[in-house]
Amino acid sequence: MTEWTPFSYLVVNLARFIRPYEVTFSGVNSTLPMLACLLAKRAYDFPFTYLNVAGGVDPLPSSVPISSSDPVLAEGSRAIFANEDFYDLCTRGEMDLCFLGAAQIDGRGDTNVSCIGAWQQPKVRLPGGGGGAVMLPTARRSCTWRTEHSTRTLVEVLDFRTAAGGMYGLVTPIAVFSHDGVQLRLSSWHPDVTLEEVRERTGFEVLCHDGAGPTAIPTVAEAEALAVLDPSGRFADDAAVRLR
Amino acid sequence: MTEWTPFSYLVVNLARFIRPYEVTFSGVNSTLPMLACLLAKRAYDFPFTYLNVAGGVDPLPSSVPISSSDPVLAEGSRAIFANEDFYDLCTRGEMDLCFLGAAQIDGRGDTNVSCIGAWQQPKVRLPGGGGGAVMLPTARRSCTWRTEHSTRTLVEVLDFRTAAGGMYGLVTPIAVFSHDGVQLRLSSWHPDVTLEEVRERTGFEVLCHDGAGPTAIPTVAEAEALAVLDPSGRFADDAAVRLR
Amino acid sequence: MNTAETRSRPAKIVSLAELAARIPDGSSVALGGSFLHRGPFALVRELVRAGRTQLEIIKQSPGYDLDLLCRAGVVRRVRAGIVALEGNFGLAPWYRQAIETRAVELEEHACATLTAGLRAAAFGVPFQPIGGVTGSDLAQLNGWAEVVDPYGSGERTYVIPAIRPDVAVVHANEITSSGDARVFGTTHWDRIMTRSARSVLVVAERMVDENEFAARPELTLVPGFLVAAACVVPRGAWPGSCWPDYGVDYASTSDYLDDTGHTLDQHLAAAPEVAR
Amino acid sequence: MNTAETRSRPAKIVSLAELAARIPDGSSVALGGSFLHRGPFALVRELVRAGRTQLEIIKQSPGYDLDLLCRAGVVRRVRAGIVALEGNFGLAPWYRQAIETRAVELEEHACATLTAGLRAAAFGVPFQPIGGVTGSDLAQLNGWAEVVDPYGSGERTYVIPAIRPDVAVVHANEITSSGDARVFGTTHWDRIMTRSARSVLVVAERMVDENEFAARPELTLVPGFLVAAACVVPRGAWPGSCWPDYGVDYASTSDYLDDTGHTLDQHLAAAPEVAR
Repeated sequence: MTEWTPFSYLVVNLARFIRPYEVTFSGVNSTLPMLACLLAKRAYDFPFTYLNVAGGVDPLPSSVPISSSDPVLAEGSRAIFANEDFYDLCTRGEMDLCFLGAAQIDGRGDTNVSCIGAWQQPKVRLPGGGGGAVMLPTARRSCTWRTEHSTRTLVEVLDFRTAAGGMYGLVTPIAVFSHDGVQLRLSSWHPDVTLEEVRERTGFEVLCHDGAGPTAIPTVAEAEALAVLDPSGRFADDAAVRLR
Repeated sequence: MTEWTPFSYLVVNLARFIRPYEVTFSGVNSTLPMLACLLAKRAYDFPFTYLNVAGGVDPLPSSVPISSSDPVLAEGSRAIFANEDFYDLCTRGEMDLCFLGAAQIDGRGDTNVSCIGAWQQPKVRLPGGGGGAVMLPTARRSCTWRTEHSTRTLVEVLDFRTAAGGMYGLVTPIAVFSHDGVQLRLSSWHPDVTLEEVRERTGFEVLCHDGAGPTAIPTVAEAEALAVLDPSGRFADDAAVRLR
Repeated sequence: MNTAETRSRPAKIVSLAELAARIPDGSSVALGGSFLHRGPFALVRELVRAGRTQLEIIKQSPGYDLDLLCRAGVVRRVRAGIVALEGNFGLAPWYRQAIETRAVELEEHACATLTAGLRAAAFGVPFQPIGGVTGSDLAQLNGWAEVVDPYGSGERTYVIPAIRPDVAVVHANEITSSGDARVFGTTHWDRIMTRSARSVLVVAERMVDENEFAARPELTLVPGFLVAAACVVPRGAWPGSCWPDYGVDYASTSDYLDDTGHTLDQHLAAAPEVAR
Repeated sequence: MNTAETRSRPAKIVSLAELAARIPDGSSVALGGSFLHRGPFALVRELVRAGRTQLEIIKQSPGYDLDLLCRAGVVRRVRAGIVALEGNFGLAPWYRQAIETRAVELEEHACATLTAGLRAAAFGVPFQPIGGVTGSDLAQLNGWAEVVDPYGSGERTYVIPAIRPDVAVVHANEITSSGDARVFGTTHWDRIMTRSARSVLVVAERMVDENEFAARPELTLVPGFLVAAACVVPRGAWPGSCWPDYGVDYASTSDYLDDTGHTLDQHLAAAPEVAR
């Protein structure tokens, strides 16, 4: 694999937000960031601290679990860094990178995980608050993802602002955004789509970073790491990510 | 031993404040309460929970330590209930009885462990705050002790009010006081002293509870338990408590 | 509030039915674990069997437990952070329906704001400052107050009012006959739950000798004097995991969600506390 | 504040002198342990040998450590709850003298108010509510503010401003080569110290294989990624205890206090980190 699949595009581009020597966290309901963190440990030749919601600190899981909070994610860990501990780490300003889910993201990088429609009378009740409202403003950087890139998910106006501030990166099956301090800007897009398509499928105004262009294809190390983590393609199947 | 020694008077009368099924705590710098708790476990035929500052919960120490915070006091414990945990237990209102040291006690049961003389220019700098300012107002009951019963220790006016409120019991080598909701009142006194002597040696006005009289002599069980805890009289020697 | 009369007596090891009987209708109940992992699910099912109603459920990350209780009509109110089945199961359908139809009242939290409220209760203070929250609509929704730092830093911080559950129920790996409990792997939110609730109940995989706890007392999460009652239910966290004893039973979880193929009664009847 | 550059690199195992070199003059230093038990005393002595000055010492219940540092003129300021040698040794004489002569500035706390300040720092909030304190002259002395519950309970609570040490030093039983640390018996105040300080240093009795930590990760007090540097000093908590390895050396503590029979240099020269 040297070209993107929609699934690999998401996992690898999430992994690319991880930086050397940082403390990076993945939580519940976060299969793709979990895979991204495990991929980064294999594919990149720098150390970083991987914390997860199972209490693991740089674990060596014997298998990759379906649930991103499965206790197998603490296997091989030399400590249990439990929920209160990693939240406190974040609120006191020592969490470098949090991966946090979202149902809707707006152009400022604020997120909604609460409801579609009005909060009091929702059309869809979503999972709810989770880490965001506390972690998004206090982590040094946060990244989110959507498996669907559409004007339903990348919106001009959130149905509810569950969490605000601090979003740095966004990865979808067709695009990678990063924040410029004011708003999310397009950093790169899937080589098989056009900038015009990204614009059409995004609810907020798409502005580009200088030098934005097609996303660099996976490195051999990235491709190999993902193949090891998902040898049967089960995670790719479960994620059911499509380009369109 | 069926009569009081100054040492046994202190230890046994502290133990007598412990009630069935309660949670009782002894801290640092608290050899006599430590002995009182260990004595109560042996001498009284009711259960209670004994917490100590070494993290022990109903421990079975292999020896009685000189330091009342010695880790031997967690031997045989099935849990380590460490400092934050027992303080929180107290502040949320679930600590039944705290033993807390004091240098000066006034008639309201407020205590000074900070200084003799003015705080800013002390004649004697004392150990300081410790548990009192937080535990005294929040424990259900607290008890203190002095190995010296004098107008220097039981005072009309504290040099500094380190902690206030919630003091229930006071034991000295010659007297046992308990609080009536307004002030400490004399419950009983050492059979070898007179009420007049207690009054003379107390800095605050001594009022008596109804039925106050000479303290009942140690029971056989109390005497035997103390003999087991201090077979060589080392603790009695170290405490150097005198009737006068 | 615990009193000496109810608290310090040696914790009773009781049956699951007796444990459930200690949670009357209308109680506020904190449930341990997270999503499909080490939740006190046997006790949750027993509350359904007992026909309990009007409960307030408190948990940062409920899933199967809350969904089941909503499905069975046990719940009046929820205070939660994130609710989902997780794995590949997505949203909790009966919970979702209960909220969308307003059959159940929701107090939506971030996980850490719920923890802050529990901390306030555990610390014996009326409120607890929490980082973040700024810009979230949850603050206005819940009426959370901002307090200016009285020490002149210019900082403002949200404070969360104390949340004191009537009872916390946790699923432990091991207990002693005195009710001491310990868990392996992450404690999830169990520690703060057992410190904030008025009463603590424990379901455990197995009972071990007290000497095993005394040999490594650092591992004990809840000392027995804080535990009102406990019972042993092997595989009681089914269909969830209890590390390291067993993992998630995905097939049974899937069956639970398949209400055309399975009734709630069938699901309850297949549980280890009944079927074994 | 920790940065990724200084923090996440594999913790360095260094010499005691190198560990002390990470605490410059004027630092605020939280010291682990309590009284004569599991204090980082080898590091404290090394600070004296290095001629460190103007330190702020933060500890709920210091004793030998603070007394030694006052005796050697290392201390500018103390934030402490209760200071004593304990055992039968009573007051800490050089500390007492330093305060009485105003050579050292004291911020007197209750142990739990100091913990509250550390909690505020650990939680990333400007202040921390604390139970009690009412009626204590410490409130006015320290200018502690009372805040009215904004949720209308009518309760007032004292709040303690955040206390964020530059560095926390703890004495552990065991470390790994990555700096993970664990202790046996009570953690004293070490947990909150290691969460509130900008940097964490560890002195340990011994190094063990990482697999030993991985076999029982629940016992780890401080994961290595939080530890800036560590060193191994067998019997480093002398003359205090380090459970279960050794108890208090009362004779040596007594010698320390006997300044007619022993000089400070003699005491320092007798320490295990030198004499072994």
